[in-house]
Amino acid sequence: MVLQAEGLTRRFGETLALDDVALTLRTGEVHALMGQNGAGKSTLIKLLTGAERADAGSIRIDGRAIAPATPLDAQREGISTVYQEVNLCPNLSVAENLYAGRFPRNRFGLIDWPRVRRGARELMAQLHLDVDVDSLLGSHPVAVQQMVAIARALGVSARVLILDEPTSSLDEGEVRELFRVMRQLRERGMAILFVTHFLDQVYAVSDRITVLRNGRRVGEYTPSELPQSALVTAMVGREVVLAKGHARSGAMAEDAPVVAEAEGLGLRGRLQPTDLRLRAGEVLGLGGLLGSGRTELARLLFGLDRPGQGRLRVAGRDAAFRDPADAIAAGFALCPEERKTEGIVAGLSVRENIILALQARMGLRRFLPRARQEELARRFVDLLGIASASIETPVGALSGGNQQKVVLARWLATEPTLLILDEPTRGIDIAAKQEVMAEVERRADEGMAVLFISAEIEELTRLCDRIAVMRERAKAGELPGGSGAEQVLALIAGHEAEAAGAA
Amino acid sequence: MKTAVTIGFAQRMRAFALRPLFWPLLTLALLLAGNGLVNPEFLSLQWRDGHLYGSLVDIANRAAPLVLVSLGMTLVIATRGLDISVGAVAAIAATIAAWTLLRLHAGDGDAPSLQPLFAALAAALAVAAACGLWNGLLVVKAGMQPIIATLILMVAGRGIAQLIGNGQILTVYNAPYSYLGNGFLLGLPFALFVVAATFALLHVLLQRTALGLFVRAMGHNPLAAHVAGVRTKRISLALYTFCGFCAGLAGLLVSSNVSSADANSVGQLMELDAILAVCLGGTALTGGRFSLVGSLLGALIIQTLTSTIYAIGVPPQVNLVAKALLVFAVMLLQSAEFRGSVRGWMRRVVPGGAR
Amino acid sequence: SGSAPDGSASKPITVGFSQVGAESEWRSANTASVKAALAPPEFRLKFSDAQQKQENQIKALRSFIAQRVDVIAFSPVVESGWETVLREASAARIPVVLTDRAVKVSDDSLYATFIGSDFVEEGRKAGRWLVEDSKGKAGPIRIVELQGTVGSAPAIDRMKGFREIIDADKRFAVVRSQSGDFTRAKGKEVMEAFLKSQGRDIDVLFAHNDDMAIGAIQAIEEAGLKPGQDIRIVSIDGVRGAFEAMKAGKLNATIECNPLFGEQLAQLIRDVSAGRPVPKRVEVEEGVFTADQAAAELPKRKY
Amino acid sequence: MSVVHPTSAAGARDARAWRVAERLPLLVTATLFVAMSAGGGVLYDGFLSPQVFLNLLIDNAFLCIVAVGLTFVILSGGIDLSVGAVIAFTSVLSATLVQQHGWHPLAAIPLVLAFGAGFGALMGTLIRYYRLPPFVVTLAGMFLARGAATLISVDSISIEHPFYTAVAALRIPLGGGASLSFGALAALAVVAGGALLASATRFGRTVYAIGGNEQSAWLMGLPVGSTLVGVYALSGFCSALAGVTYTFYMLSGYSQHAMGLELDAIAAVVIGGTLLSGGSGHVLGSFVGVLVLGLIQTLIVFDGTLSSWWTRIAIGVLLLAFCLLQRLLVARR
Ligand SMILES: Nc1ncnc2c1ncn2[C@@H]1O[C@H](COP(=O)(O)OP(=O)(O)OP(=O)(O)O)[C@@H](O)[C@H]1O
Ligand SMILES: Nc1ncnc2c1ncn2[C@@H]1O[C@H](COP(=O)(O)OP(=O)(O)OP(=O)(O)O)[C@@H](O)[C@H]1O
Ligand SMILES: [Mg+2]
Ligand SMILES: [Mg+2]
Repeated sequence: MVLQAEGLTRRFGETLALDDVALTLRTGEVHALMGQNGAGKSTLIKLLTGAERADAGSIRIDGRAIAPATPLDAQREGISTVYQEVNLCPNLSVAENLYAGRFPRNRFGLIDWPRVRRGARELMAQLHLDVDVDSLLGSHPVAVQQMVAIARALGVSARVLILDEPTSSLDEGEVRELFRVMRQLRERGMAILFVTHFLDQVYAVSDRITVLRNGRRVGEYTPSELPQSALVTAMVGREVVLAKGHARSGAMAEDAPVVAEAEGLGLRGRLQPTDLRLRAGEVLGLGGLLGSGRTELARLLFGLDRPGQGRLRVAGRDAAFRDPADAIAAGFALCPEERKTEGIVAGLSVRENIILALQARMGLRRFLPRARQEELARRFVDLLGIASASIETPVGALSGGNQQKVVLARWLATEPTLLILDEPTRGIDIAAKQEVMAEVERRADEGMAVLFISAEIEELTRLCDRIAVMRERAKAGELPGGSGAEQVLALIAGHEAEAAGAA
Repeated sequence: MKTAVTIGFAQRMRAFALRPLFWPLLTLALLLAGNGLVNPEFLSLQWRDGHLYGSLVDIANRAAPLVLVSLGMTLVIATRGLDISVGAVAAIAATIAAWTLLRLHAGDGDAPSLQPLFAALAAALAVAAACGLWNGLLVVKAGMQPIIATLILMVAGRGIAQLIGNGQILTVYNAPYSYLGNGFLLGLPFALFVVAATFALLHVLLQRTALGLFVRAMGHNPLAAHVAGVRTKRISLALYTFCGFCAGLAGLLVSSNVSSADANSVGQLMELDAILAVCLGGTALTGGRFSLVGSLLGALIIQTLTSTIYAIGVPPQVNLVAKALLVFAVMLLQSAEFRGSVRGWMRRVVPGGAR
Repeated sequence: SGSAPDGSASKPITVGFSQVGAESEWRSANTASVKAALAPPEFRLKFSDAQQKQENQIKALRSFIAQRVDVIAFSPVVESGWETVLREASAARIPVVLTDRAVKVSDDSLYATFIGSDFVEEGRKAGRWLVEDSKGKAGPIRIVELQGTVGSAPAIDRMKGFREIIDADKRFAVVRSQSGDFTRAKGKEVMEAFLKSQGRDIDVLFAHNDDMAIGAIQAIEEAGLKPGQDIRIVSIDGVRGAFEAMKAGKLNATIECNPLFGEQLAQLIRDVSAGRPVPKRVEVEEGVFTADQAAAELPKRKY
Repeated sequence: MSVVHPTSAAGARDARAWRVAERLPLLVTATLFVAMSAGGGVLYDGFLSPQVFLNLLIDNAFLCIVAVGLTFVILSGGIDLSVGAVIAFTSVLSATLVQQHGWHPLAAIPLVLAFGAGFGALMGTLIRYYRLPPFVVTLAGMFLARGAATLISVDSISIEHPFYTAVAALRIPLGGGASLSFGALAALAVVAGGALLASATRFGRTVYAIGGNEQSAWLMGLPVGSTLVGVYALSGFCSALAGVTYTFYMLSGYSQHAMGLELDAIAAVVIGGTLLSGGSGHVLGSFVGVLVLGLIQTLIVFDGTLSSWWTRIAIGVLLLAFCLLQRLLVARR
């Protein structure tokens, strides 16, 4: 036993985030911490690592009681952590982020930069990540930042490694690398605590599972004694039917009106000229690897970047969006990929965050009456199951998954004609994910066009009427609804023939 | 200028929402009470020549220009901006008004007509607003950092004002003009009505339109607000323009009060005082969180401080030290962390406190 | 003044003049007078404004030295701190003429001559006027003082000179003294506070410059008192506004501090650059004006 | 708004482009400085003499030193408005100690330096541990330092100690009649030291990290508290050192010295490419920023025809032209 926590309790105002929770980590195990959004996973981790102070409870390492008051204290005790939101410094280089706080020094007492670079490259290579270690961290997409955060935690020779939703932004390849490294570390006797909302990942890598529900510990299990459905029941507290992949038909979309059409839309260095047609009532999936250009396409459609070439036609007419407000006025909505920087406004309440885009579309003068705002907010809080003390709670106080739901709610509330979702289910628990999918489908059935970007192939094949695949910043091809995951994967990997053949 | 919000985010936000103005109010009350103790006359109000007369009236009247500027500044700061040119803009507005009045020979007339006055006010305020717009353009369109963008006008503005006045103090004896800063309406200084009107205008704007929401969204996370479709650039431009307008109004009040426009002294160091007022009122310089009433209180606190120093008769060498100590005291009083540690010390010192 | 320059056909005398700033009307008048006197073709004036900062003046002087001007003239912001740069000037053999205010240096030969006024003397004059004017009045005579900007040379010296005279007479007592920053607005504000805290127990106001006096006059009127009668007022500078106030009977006296010494300065510069001996100190003509002279004097005021 | 951080400008994602972009402001600033000097050389005789440029250094030595300390504060996301006042206080304190209490300068100087650092550390403590806004704390610090200077002496105090006069008169010849002062050397040393401190020490990198995101830095286990206090202490120390240099420069202690210097220093730092929101910038940039401000002044003095108000307007216009060009070139890439 390396780490043993007992009776951990933490209250935030009226929310009892953790209530008398115990956790045991043994040497050489991967321990999954499971629970719904807002169950208290991140809070537990913060207490263990000194990022928050516990109201009650004790933590022992090797039987010795510790009381970390800052993350630095926890690091000194051999606990290395990756927090849920990427918590690195965007303005520093990748190498610096990897070594900040433990820079090797040369004989003049100055930072030994060559050694830092060398070490950084090695760490990156360990994760099979091809990144220029001198580049600024902030210039990379979240996925890469997440990998860097993981690499930083790995670089510390710690006894306990804690990973809070490390895989939320990663695609399959990266996840595989991460798991490989985690297994290696386990062999070396490290204890790893790991949070995820992907059930298959839990079963792929973990030795033991602790389940939290509403801030309380439900129990500790081994994967073999707890099949998926039982795990879900433990987390949710009631039986939930996991939807099977019922693919949408895609038939009705053929003659539906075209909501938006991109013709050779592109931007030098970011996206090759791309054609895309979005129809009312159709869910168009967009697949591809990290950095394949999906986000860039979405940004160009939404006026967040100005296209260098090509044009965009909205309802048959040429449109040139100068900023998102124009796109919103044309009935577009974009739920962005980067939740922390482009999504939530942490200081505003849940209500204000939800109505923000709608209000922006209505303009300054037509101010939504307070009653209407509250009604909207309540509706979406119920619809998406946002766990929040009240609709007046600042969004910064919500758990990560619930923040994501708020951003989603903001865009659903605008009732757009075209909804672009860039990795909308990141960090959302399985039960909520189903709700989100169902809502998107419902909207599509009512005639909304949807562009759905996701790293999860399964999600794509289940939800979409049509799937476009991006590769190396260009559109590689399109697949009709009902295509299987293998076809999508083949197209992503660049085997057009296989993809077509299978269809 | 960042605070690590790690502990009890919700708790703090709620506590703040419950009584955000408690500490500034307490500070002001303490200051006034302290003055009253030292000099009972201080709090007394008399009815003299058809208007209220007393130190409190003076403080309110003297604070008026600062309040105006602080109001404009609050919104600019709330959107992560800054305007250090307010003093210079006040000087420009003052000289333009005086210059126009002198041009229209409105100074000597026995039966002053109001036309020249309106022309002068319109010219001055238009130019002041244009100055604000200029600042806004530099920040929003040219992408310069606010402090540098407005530093340019801060440096050049006084030069422009002096150029207009040819380096002279422009003296205007125009009765309607001096009414602005000296007159009384319903027994109260007219300047207070100017402030009240501005405040009411802003209040209505913030309550009845989405401006408040947008401003806070922009302040907390400009990029997210932009993505959400808030027209951040337009709003920033408008806020800088309004800040310039407020500075202009302040300049008019100051110059009308002494019936002259001194390009050198109007609004001297006003930028620092205004930012200080905004801070004292609980508005975060990092943007997002703001309070108009807070800024109003902040400005009143600063003016009360100044008046206190004059009233208790300390030698002028001590002015700055006194001001510094009072500002420290005020800020510490408002710091929850400091109150926490004071409680800690008390417990240790007072026997039987905790144990 | 106006004597024919010798060798007027030869090339102009390049003069570097560093002015303190443009912080008051007095200063602007001074600048105008200097500029008018040091005009082409006889002179080539390099004018520099220091915006009230000594370091800017030093920079300007260094730059004049680098440009090898013929004569340097400047109005020092303060008395001390000039040693180094004046040594550099003297090493470059550029004569220096001080205007308006003197400097403290270990070696007087670092500057050629000084022309200007004596702030301490101005304070004394104000004091003497008050003593004169208070003849036969019983004590105590309560004085309030509006000082200039804290730490500025005129404020320190005028206060010093005034106190020197006043302290000799037991009837006088300075009951309040506060800085009004040399401006009308502050003068008014501080006077307001004085009136509130002293009530009517103020007999005399001494202001370090006319602007503060003008501001204070407004405050006195607003308090329902008669400036010039209920409270006697003496100030320094002698700007136009002060004469207007005296004419209206609201100000009792002003001590002139004459900024119009441009011609005198020009003559000194001619002499210095021609190597003629000059007196080490040249006083500017200044007077004391009282309310009864105001009406006659007003039309003659240039600033 | 203008200061949207690189992270958020998700459009520009090419790492290499960013690396250039990060250094570009400094390059552009330096280039514009050279261009401006060339312009001066064309317009005015004698402008391009070496001594004119050395004078930039001599006359702005104290500003350089202050700007270096301030750069760290601004990089950490804070601000220090007390720098000018600390210079004044230092000058008055050393002048009184030396002139009126007969201290030897070599005893007085370490004392005032310690004083400056302590004062900074105190402000840093208030900012960090009581969570007071840096703007207000250092503004009050400015009042306090200047007020204390005034309390010690309203009058300006000349320093006649032979040590001071000797150091003040000291000129290090560089050949061709050009020379540098002691203060200028000190400034160069501080700039070099500051650049090294910022780029190659744990302290320096922690400052950048805090400026990038204070909470992240804290979660990464960096010593945020002590570093922030250290940053303000450093700035206080630099201000005091600048005060010492200033005292050598002026040979006097005066409470009104270095009035409004804080704005010049902030302007220099920001012109040098440091983001006021923290996390990005260079010490060398601030150095160039100081030189640019000095150059603007020199240009105006060389012109010598501007009236007082036109001087102000000209400073504004030159500043505007400079900053606009800078923005234009940096934005173009
Ligand atoms: N700083 C805070 N202030 C107030 N409430 C908080 C704070 N942090 C967390 N909470 C509340 O505590 C509860 C638990 O949050 P936590 O972040 O631990 O959930 P989680 O299990 O990590 O969820 P997710 O899967 O969405 O990340 C939530 O209800 C949240 O609103
Ligand atoms: N593995 C990687 N290594 C380095 N850079 C990467 C990697 N993956 C992505 N990138 C960066 O991502 C950028 C492409 O971004 P874009 O967001 O358009 O693609 P995407 O398909 O949406 O990817 P994502 O899945 O991250 O959203 C490239 O500029 C590249 O710098
Ligand atoms: Mg979490
Ligand atoms: Mg993406």
